[in-house]
Amino acid sequence: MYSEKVMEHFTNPRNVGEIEDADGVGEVGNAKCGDIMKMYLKIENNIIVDVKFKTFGCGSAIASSSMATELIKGKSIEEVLKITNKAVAEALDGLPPVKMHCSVLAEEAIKSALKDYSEKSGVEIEELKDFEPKEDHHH
Amino acid sequence: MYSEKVMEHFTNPRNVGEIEDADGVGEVGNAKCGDIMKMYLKIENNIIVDVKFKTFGCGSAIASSSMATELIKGKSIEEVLKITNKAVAEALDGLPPVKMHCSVLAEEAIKSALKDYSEKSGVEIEELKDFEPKEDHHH
Amino acid sequence: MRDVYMDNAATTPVKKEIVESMIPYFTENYGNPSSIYRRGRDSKKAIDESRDLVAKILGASSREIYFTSGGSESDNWAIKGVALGNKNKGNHIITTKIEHHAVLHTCQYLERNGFEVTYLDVDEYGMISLDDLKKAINKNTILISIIYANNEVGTIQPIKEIGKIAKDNDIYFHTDAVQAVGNIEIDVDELGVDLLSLSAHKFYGPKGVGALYIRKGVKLNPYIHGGAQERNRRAGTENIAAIVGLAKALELAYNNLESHNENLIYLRNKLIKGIMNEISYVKLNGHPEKRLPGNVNVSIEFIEGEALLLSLDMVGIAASSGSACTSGSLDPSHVLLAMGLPHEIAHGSLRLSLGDFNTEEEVDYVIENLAKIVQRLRDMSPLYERVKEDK
Amino acid sequence: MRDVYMDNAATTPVKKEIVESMIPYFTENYGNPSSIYRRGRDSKKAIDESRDLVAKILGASSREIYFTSGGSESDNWAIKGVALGNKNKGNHIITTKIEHHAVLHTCQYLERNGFEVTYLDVDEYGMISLDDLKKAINKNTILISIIYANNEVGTIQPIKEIGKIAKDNDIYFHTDAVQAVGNIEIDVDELGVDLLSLSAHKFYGPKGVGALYIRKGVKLNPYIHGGAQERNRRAGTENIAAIVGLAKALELAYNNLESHNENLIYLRNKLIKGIMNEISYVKLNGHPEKRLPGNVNVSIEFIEGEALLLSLDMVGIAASSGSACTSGSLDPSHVLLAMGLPHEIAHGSLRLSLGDFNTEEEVDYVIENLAKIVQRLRDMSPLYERVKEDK
Ligand SMILES: Cc1ncc(COP(=O)(O)O)c(C=O)c1O
Ligand SMILES: Cc1ncc(COP(=O)(O)O)c(C=O)c1O
Repeated sequence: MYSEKVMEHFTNPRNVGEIEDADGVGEVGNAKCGDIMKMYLKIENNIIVDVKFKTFGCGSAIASSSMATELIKGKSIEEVLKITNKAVAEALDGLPPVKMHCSVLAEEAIKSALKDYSEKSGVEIEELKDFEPKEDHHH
Repeated sequence: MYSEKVMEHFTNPRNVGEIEDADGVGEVGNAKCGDIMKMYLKIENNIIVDVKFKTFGCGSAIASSSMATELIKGKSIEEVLKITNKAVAEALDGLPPVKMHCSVLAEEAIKSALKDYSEKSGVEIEELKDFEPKEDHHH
Repeated sequence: MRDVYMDNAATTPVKKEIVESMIPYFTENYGNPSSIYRRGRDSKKAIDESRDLVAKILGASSREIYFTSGGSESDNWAIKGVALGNKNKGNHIITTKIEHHAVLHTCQYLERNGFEVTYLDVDEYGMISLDDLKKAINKNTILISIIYANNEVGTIQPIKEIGKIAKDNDIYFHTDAVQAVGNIEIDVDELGVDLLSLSAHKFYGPKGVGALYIRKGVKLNPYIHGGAQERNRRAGTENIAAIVGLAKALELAYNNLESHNENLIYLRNKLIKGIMNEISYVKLNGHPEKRLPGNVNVSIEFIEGEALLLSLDMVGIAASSGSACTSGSLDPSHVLLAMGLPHEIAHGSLRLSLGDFNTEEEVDYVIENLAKIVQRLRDMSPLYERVKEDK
Repeated sequence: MRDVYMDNAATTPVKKEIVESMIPYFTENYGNPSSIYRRGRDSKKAIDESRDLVAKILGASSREIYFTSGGSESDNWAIKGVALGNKNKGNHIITTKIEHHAVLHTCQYLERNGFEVTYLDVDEYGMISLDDLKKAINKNTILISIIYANNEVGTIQPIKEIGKIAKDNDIYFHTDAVQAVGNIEIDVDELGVDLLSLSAHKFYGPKGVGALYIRKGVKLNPYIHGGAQERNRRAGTENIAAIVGLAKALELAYNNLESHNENLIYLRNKLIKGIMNEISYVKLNGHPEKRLPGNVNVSIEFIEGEALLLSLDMVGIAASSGSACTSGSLDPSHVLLAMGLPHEIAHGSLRLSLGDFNTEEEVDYVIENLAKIVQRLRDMSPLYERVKEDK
């Protein structure tokens, strides 16, 4: 069902946890749908210097969160904004069709956290001006 | 499916053949239905002194013919008239429900032969006055 | 690696002696039972004897037992067969919200074709109310179909009482007994059921074979048309090996019913207790007493079922969940939702179903590993984080 | 006692290597393929691989292969599924007078439910006429269902030509290929069929399992409702062992198709010739060339089929007949009657169907014994007596 990469990230997820003094925090999904993803970002000079996540959800939701954190760590905000859900899924060697929404959730969690950072810090992020995560994304 | 008795009579049928100068011959059934029974009787002093049969039909038709000839051989006409299809079937240790018509055929073949005898010899057989074998008995 | 199979409600292994009883019917006694030669008669005899055995165990007569390709076909046949065969009398069917999909989807199909269906509610334990049932009956009701024991939460319905109500109202009563057979003593007359579905692979028989009990006199259309097999009611060359296997499995199950149940109930209670003791925020789903001997169903808060199953699999434990994510559907188990569980709790449900091959040691292994896994997943869960903060 | 099985059209023994391929799926790899743990994934893989294999052999794609409980279910599903799924387009179905009962009774069922069915005639060889078919088509025709190779007389229909006519008229085309599969090279695209039924026990696989090929895009209602198995189109826990057995059997059959056919045709022709030489008043039924490699069907005048079968059984020969007396029905085989045989001749029909386990020596044995038996029965027959008198 899942690729080895997914299983590996599910078994040993990278960057699990919280960042106490995070510069941006984003949470998407809802418990009713069975998945919630929460991302904590530490940002210095436009660069993601640290990232942590917490996820309530299925195997691919956890793996997607983990992969997403790896993909963005050390990247600039501009670079991060170019990372789509497809990139997350591809980095995991693919997800089953019914699980693609997990990668969407990961993309949205990152964007939410960045938006939160933008609002808190006053640093404008043009691309996220109209961003709204779709809570019930897969319904 | 069949009792051993049926199989035994089918395998070694008694009294197969014809009687050249039969006193009564009866034939019932038709080829379309898949069974024809023909009985030859030799009658002396009201007694069936010999009987032969020829049958086109399934296993139980042949066994019923054979058993019927055994049952009537040596009997008086009155005794023979009392032999019903049930008696034939019972003597064979039973027949499957869908095959009961074979025993009916045997009873009718005997009666036909007796009626033929009655007509040829002028010996009246009260019981057979209105007898008519039903050609398409099982349809 | 450990290999702990605790998904016996999904399917069971075929016991060795049952496979052995089947083998001759593949290579040697393969005759078509409709044939009149020796090999055909031998097959016919094997099927007749199997039918007699099944009938005897269910308290039925042999002419009331019909072999099918499994529980789903039995359910489809029973419900559509009665519905279409009695539509001159009425078009209303009563069932429950916690049926297996084989019943539920069949009823929904009939709804799309002119029938009306009442889906009875259940209480928090998964029990229907007899009062609700009585109230649901109207002059158009032709069939009541109620699951004997639920496949997810194991709740056992008051079948005998339902049977009485059905009889009093002159309505046919079908029960999906796929999970009950092999675990509960069954007597069709005492229960007052008119139709009963069973499936061999739930009691250590082969997959792809089941039976439908049809009480003498019940008006029922055939479902698979064709040859004159099964007394002209179910066409198709008989699956002799599987039928022999079904009968053998049923015989074994009922010969050992008491020790099977004692053993399973012991393990089940130990497992439930262990989980309750070792893990916080856990809720037992289903009825505390009126439940299948091997069924454990718990909701474990703040985590999601599929992640749990994957983690259990990695330590060699096979289990199942009512989570939406395991089925690729959007909503979690319709059974748990019908019992009033909120979505988020239903997502974290876990079913461990015990069988004859499970040991006490395995139960310990499961408790220990489950506790660890739950902790690990909760440590990743933003929901658990909140609970901790609240404390 | 001799044991000469010549009823391979009724059913075949399961070959040893096929049984062996199935065994692990009973006791070890018994996981429910819908489950996400290792055992479930293994089962899913076994089914996927079986499906791929079947698809490859039929020239189909894997998503077009659906496993069923046998030929009868496949036929019922195909015909009712198309009929009910397309009734908005029309209510007319075309089939033939020589279909298997699984098709015939299904069509009759649909006739009782608002559909119109044309049953095409056949000629003395059991062949339909393409002209008749074309003439039968009207604007309401939604389905053509024609048997590929007849189970009684072995006649093979011009499926490719029929497929073209169906396509030209935009009508779904189903073929009951239960007797053809394992004997004839099949490519669904080349044939232009939209649906094709097959059953494993006709080609040395297990009973109780079959498949339905459904061309991508064909509108077809599900028939057995319930779980999401078979891509949501056929519910019921998958019969893994049997599915693996089916695929293995199909693979073996098509790996050895040429030698299988050569061998069977040689034996068949020898058997036909032997019977014709040794017995008078015998007629070969079916097409002289376009017939199944293993099929011999003869009418033997003046005697009745069941008596013949019983006699053959007593010398260890298993065969079948189109006689009414073997089926408990009133009329002899509808196939023989449709071919214009008079009742009395049809009653005396005999089918000897050869298979991979038959030998030349067995053929000799059958010829010799058949001649003796026919003589014995004719000596008892009042019909034969008449013929002799006429001479
Ligand atoms: C309660 C219930 N009904 C019906 C079924 C369907 O049985 P089968 O998978 O044999 O078709 C199952 C199991 O899958 C079940 O648990
Ligand atoms: C031509 C044909 N169609 C359908 C069937 C039915 O197949 P099954 O017995 O597997 O249901 C058979 C054999 O019985 C057959 O020969």
